[in-house]
Amino acid sequence: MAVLVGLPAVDFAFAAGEEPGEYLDRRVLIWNLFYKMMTVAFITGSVVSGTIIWQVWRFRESHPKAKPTRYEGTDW
Amino acid sequence: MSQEHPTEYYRTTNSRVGKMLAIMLAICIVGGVIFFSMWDYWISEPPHVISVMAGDVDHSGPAEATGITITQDLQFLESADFRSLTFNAMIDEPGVNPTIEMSVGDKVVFNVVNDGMSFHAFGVTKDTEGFAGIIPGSEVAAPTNPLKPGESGTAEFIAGEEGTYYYICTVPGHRDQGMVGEIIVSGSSGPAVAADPTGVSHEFTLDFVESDDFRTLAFNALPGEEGNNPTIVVNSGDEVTITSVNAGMSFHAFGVVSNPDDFNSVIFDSAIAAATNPLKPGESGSTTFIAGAPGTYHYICTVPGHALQGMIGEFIVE
Amino acid sequence: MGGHSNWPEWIYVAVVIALMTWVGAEAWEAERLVEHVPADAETIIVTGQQWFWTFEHEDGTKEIGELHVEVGKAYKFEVMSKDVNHSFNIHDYVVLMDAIPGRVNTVWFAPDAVGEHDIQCREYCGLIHYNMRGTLYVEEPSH
Amino acid sequence: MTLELQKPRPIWQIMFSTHHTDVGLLYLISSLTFLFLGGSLALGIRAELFLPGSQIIADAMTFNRIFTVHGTTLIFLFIIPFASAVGNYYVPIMVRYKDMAYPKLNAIAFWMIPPAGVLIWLGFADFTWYATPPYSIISAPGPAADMWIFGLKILGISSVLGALNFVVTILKCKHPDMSIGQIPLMAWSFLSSSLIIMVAIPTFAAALLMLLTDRLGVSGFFNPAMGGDPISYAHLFWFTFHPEVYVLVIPAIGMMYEIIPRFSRKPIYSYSSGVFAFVMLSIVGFSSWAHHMYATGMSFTEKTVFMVGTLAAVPASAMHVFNFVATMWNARIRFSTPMMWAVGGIALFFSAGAGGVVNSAMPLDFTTHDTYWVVGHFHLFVMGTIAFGSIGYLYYMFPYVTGRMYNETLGKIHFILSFIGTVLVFFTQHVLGLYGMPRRIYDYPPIPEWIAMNQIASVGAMIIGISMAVFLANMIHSAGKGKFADTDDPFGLGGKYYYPFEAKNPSH
Repeated sequence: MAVLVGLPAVDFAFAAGEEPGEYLDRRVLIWNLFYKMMTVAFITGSVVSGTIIWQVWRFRESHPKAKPTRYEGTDW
Repeated sequence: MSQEHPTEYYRTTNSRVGKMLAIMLAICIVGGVIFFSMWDYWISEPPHVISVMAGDVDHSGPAEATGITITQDLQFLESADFRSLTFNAMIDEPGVNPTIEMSVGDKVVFNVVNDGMSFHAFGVTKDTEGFAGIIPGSEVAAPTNPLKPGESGTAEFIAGEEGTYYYICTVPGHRDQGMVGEIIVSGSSGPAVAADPTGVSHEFTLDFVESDDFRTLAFNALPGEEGNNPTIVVNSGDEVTITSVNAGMSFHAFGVVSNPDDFNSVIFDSAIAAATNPLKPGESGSTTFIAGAPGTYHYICTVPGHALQGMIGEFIVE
Repeated sequence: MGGHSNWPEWIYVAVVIALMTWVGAEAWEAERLVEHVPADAETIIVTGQQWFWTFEHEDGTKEIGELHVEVGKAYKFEVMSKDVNHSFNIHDYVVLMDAIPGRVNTVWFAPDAVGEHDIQCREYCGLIHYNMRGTLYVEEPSH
Repeated sequence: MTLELQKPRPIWQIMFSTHHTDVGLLYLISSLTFLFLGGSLALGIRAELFLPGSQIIADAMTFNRIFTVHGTTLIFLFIIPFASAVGNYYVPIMVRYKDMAYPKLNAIAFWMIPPAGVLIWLGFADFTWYATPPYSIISAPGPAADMWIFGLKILGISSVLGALNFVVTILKCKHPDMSIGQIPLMAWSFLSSSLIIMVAIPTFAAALLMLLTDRLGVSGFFNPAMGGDPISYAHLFWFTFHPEVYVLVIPAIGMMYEIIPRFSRKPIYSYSSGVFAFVMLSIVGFSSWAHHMYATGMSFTEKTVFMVGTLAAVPASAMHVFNFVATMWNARIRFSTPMMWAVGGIALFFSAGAGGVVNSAMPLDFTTHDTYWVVGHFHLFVMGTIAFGSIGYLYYMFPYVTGRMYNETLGKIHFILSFIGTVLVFFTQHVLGLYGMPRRIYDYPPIPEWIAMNQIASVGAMIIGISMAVFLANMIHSAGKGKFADTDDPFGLGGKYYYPFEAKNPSH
C-alpha cells in the first residue's frame, strides 16, 4: 500500500528530472545496469550452487565420513 | 501412525502395458491421419470480423470520376471562450461551416488550416454524429496526432453515392462544439458519362510480384525493371479483360479503384478476389468489365498496405 | 516443525530482501533517466503494419523499411500500428517499443556514431514476422 | 502398498473407474503422451533453426502453427495434467481419506482433457500460445483459432473442477486426527496452487469468450477497429497466467519436498517456512502480472509498481531453496534417480530465478523483451524446474504405481543427458537473446553469433530428445518386465513412510 501511495509522489517529485545538456547514452546506461546485476547474480549463483555441489559431494551415502542421521529407523 | 499393509501386491503386467500402448498409438495414428489429411482446411477461413470491419469502412462507395474538381478552403476557428468551434467564420456570422453541393463522382479538394489555438484534425464522414467512420483519404491529421496551431494540410474526397456527408473536426468533442459542415451529394449530373459499349476488347496481364525481402511489391516487374506497374489506357466503353497470377509468397487481390487510399472503392466491378478472400500464392484469377466514364483511376492490390508498398498503377479511361 | 530455531533462515531471507531492494532501486533510477525524453528531440512517426515499417519525419518525408537519421541529434519515435501488434526494435541502440493499434507509444534515442543497424519486429505479427526488418542509417549531420 | 489398489482388470474398467488412483493413472498416461508429442514439435523447431533459411519446415505458416501448439501442449496438456495426476494419486492418501472428495467430478475433470487436446491438435492454430489480439482477432485464420479457443475453454473448466476437488479434499476430508499443520508439504503445495487456479482461471475464461465474440465480429472488446483495446486482453491474460506460472511450479516444488527429505533420510528442515513460502507465493503471484507488458507503453509508475510486485515474489521462492539446502545438510543422501532429478531441479530453479530477477529490472526489458532471453528464462523454469521435479517424482512413484522397479542405470543416463541438454539449450538461448534474436521467428539473418548459438541450442535439444527416448524405453520395458519392487521401501532407504497409504477415514 505504501508503495502504491508513495511511488506516484516520488515519481512526481522526479518527473522534472535534471535536463541532460547532451543526451545520455541509453546503451551505456542499460548495459551497465545489466552487467552490474549479472555480476551480483553470478556471485550469489556461485555461492548457492557451490554449496549444493559441495553438499552433494560431502553428504552422499558413499562418502567415508557419512553417518546415519538421527532420524533413521524412527517414525520421524 | 498405524502402518498396516495389504498382504498381496498387484503388479502391472506385460499385457496391460501392451494394451495401453496399443490404445495410445491407435489414437495418435487416427488423429494424425485426420489432422494431416485436413491440414489446409483448418486455416482456410479468415475470421468473420474481417468482413464486418470491411463493411464498416466502406462509406464512399465506388464512384466513376466525372472530372469535376471542387476546391474548398477551410480554417479551424475558435471563439474567444473556446466554447464554440467552427469552420471559416465565427458562429452566427455569414460563411460559417459552408455547405458544399456536389454530385456523385465529383472530387472535392480540402485545403485545411488550423487558425485556432488548440489542436484539430479533419475528416469526412457519413455518420450524423460522433467522429467515427472517416472515409479513407479524406482525413487531415488524426485525433492521435492532430494539426497543431498554424499547421495546415490537404485532403481529397470523392462522393460515392448520393446523400449527405459531413466534414468535421475529428478531435473528439469538437464536432459537437460546432466544427461540422454538410456535403450534399446529388445524383451524377457530371458531363462525363460512360460511352456505349464499343465492342473493342483489350487483354492485360498483371501479375503480383514481391521482392525477396517482401518490402517492395509491384505488378509484373519490380520497380526499376522493365514493365513495372504498366499504365493501362483504354477507351470508355471498351471491354477490358485482366488476368492476374499471384507470383508472390503472401496474399493479394486486384481491383480498379477510384480512390487509391481506399481499397473498398473498387469500380466497374473489376475486382479479382478481395482483401477478405485473397488470391493465395500461386493462384490466379481474371476479370472482364466494361471501362466506364473517362477519367484517371488506379488499379491496386486491394490487400491493405500493399498499394502503399508499390502495388499500384494508373488506369486511364479516355 | 522441528523445535529448532530458524535464525539462519531469517538471516538468509533478510539478505535476499536486501538484494531485491538494491535491484529495484538501481532499476528504478536507470529507468527514470532513460524515460526522460530530451526537450529538443525530433519526432519520427513510426507506423508498423504487416509486414513492414513506415517512418515519417517531421518534415513530412516518408520512408519505407529504411530510416535515415543524423549523428548527435535526439530522436523521439512515436510508434503506432495499422493492423496488429508489432514491436519496434533497434537492438544495437537498445530501442524497443510495442506498436499497438489505437495507441501512440514513445521512445527516444540519440545516435552517436555513423553506421548501419538492423531494425526488427519483436512482437509476433503473423506470416512474415520473421522478415519484418528494416535498416537504420546513421549519417553525418547534413548542415 | 502399491497405489493401484484394485485387481488387474480390463482397461475399460480403469478408464471408466472413478477411483482416485485410476483417474490418476489416466491423467498420468495422457500427460506423458502429450509430453512426447509436444517435445517432438520442439525438436522440429530446433532443427528448423539449426541454420538460417528453411531446413525441414516447409513455410512460415507451418512454423508458426508448430510453436503455438508446442507451447499450448506442454503447458496445458503436459504440466497441469501431470500435477493433477500426482495429486490424484497422493493427496487423498496424504490426508488419509479413501478417495477424492468428489470422485465423479474428478473423472469428469479428466475426461474434459482429451477432447480439448484433440481440438487443439486438430486445429493447429497459428497465433502464439497467448493469442494476442488484434492478431488473434483479425488475422488468425479459422477454424483453427476458434478450435484452439474452445479447447482452452474446456481445459480451463477442467482445471477449475480439479482444483475445487483438491481444495475440498484437503480442507474438508482430511483425517480428523490430523491438523492442517500436519499434512505433508506436498499437500500444501496442491492446496495453494489449487486456490490460485480457482481465483485466476475464471478471468482467462472471460477473456477467451470476449476473444471469440470479437472474432465473430459481434463485439469489439479487444479490436481497435471497433473501439477496443488490445492491451486489456494482455492484462486479463497475464492476470491469469502469471499466477499460473506459480501453479505450474508450486506442485513441482511440492514434489521435491517429498523426494528430498526421503532420500536425505531427514525430515524437512523447516515445515513452517515451507508452508509460509507456498502461501506467500500464491498471494504475491497476483501482484506481478504486468511485468510481461513493460514495452506496451505503460507509465513509469505502473512499471515501478509491478516491478516491486515481481521482486516481492523472490524471497518466498528463495526460502524453498534454503529449505532444500538445509535439509540436505548433515544428511545421508542416497542418489537414486529421483533424488538426482530433484537436486538438478533445485540448481536449475535457482539459476532460472536469478535470470528472472535480472530480467525484472525495468530498463533491461528494452534488451530482453520478446527475445530468446525470455525463451531461455521460462524454459529453464518449465523444463529445468517443473519437468525435472515432475520426472523425478514419476521415477519416485513408479514402483508404487506399477509394482515393478524401473531400470536405475537408464534412469541415471536419462538424468545426465537431460541435464546437459537443458544447460546447453537454455543458457545458450539467454545469450542469444542478448544478441537480439527475437522469439518466434522462422528464419534469421546469417549473423555468425546467431548461427553458432542456434546450433549449440539445437544440439542440446537433440540430446534432450535422446534422453527422452531412453526414458520412454525405460518406462515401457520396466512397467511390463521390470523386476518386482519391494513396495514397502523400493529405494532401500530404511526409514518408514510417514503416511499410511491405506488409511481409511473412520468418519466416512
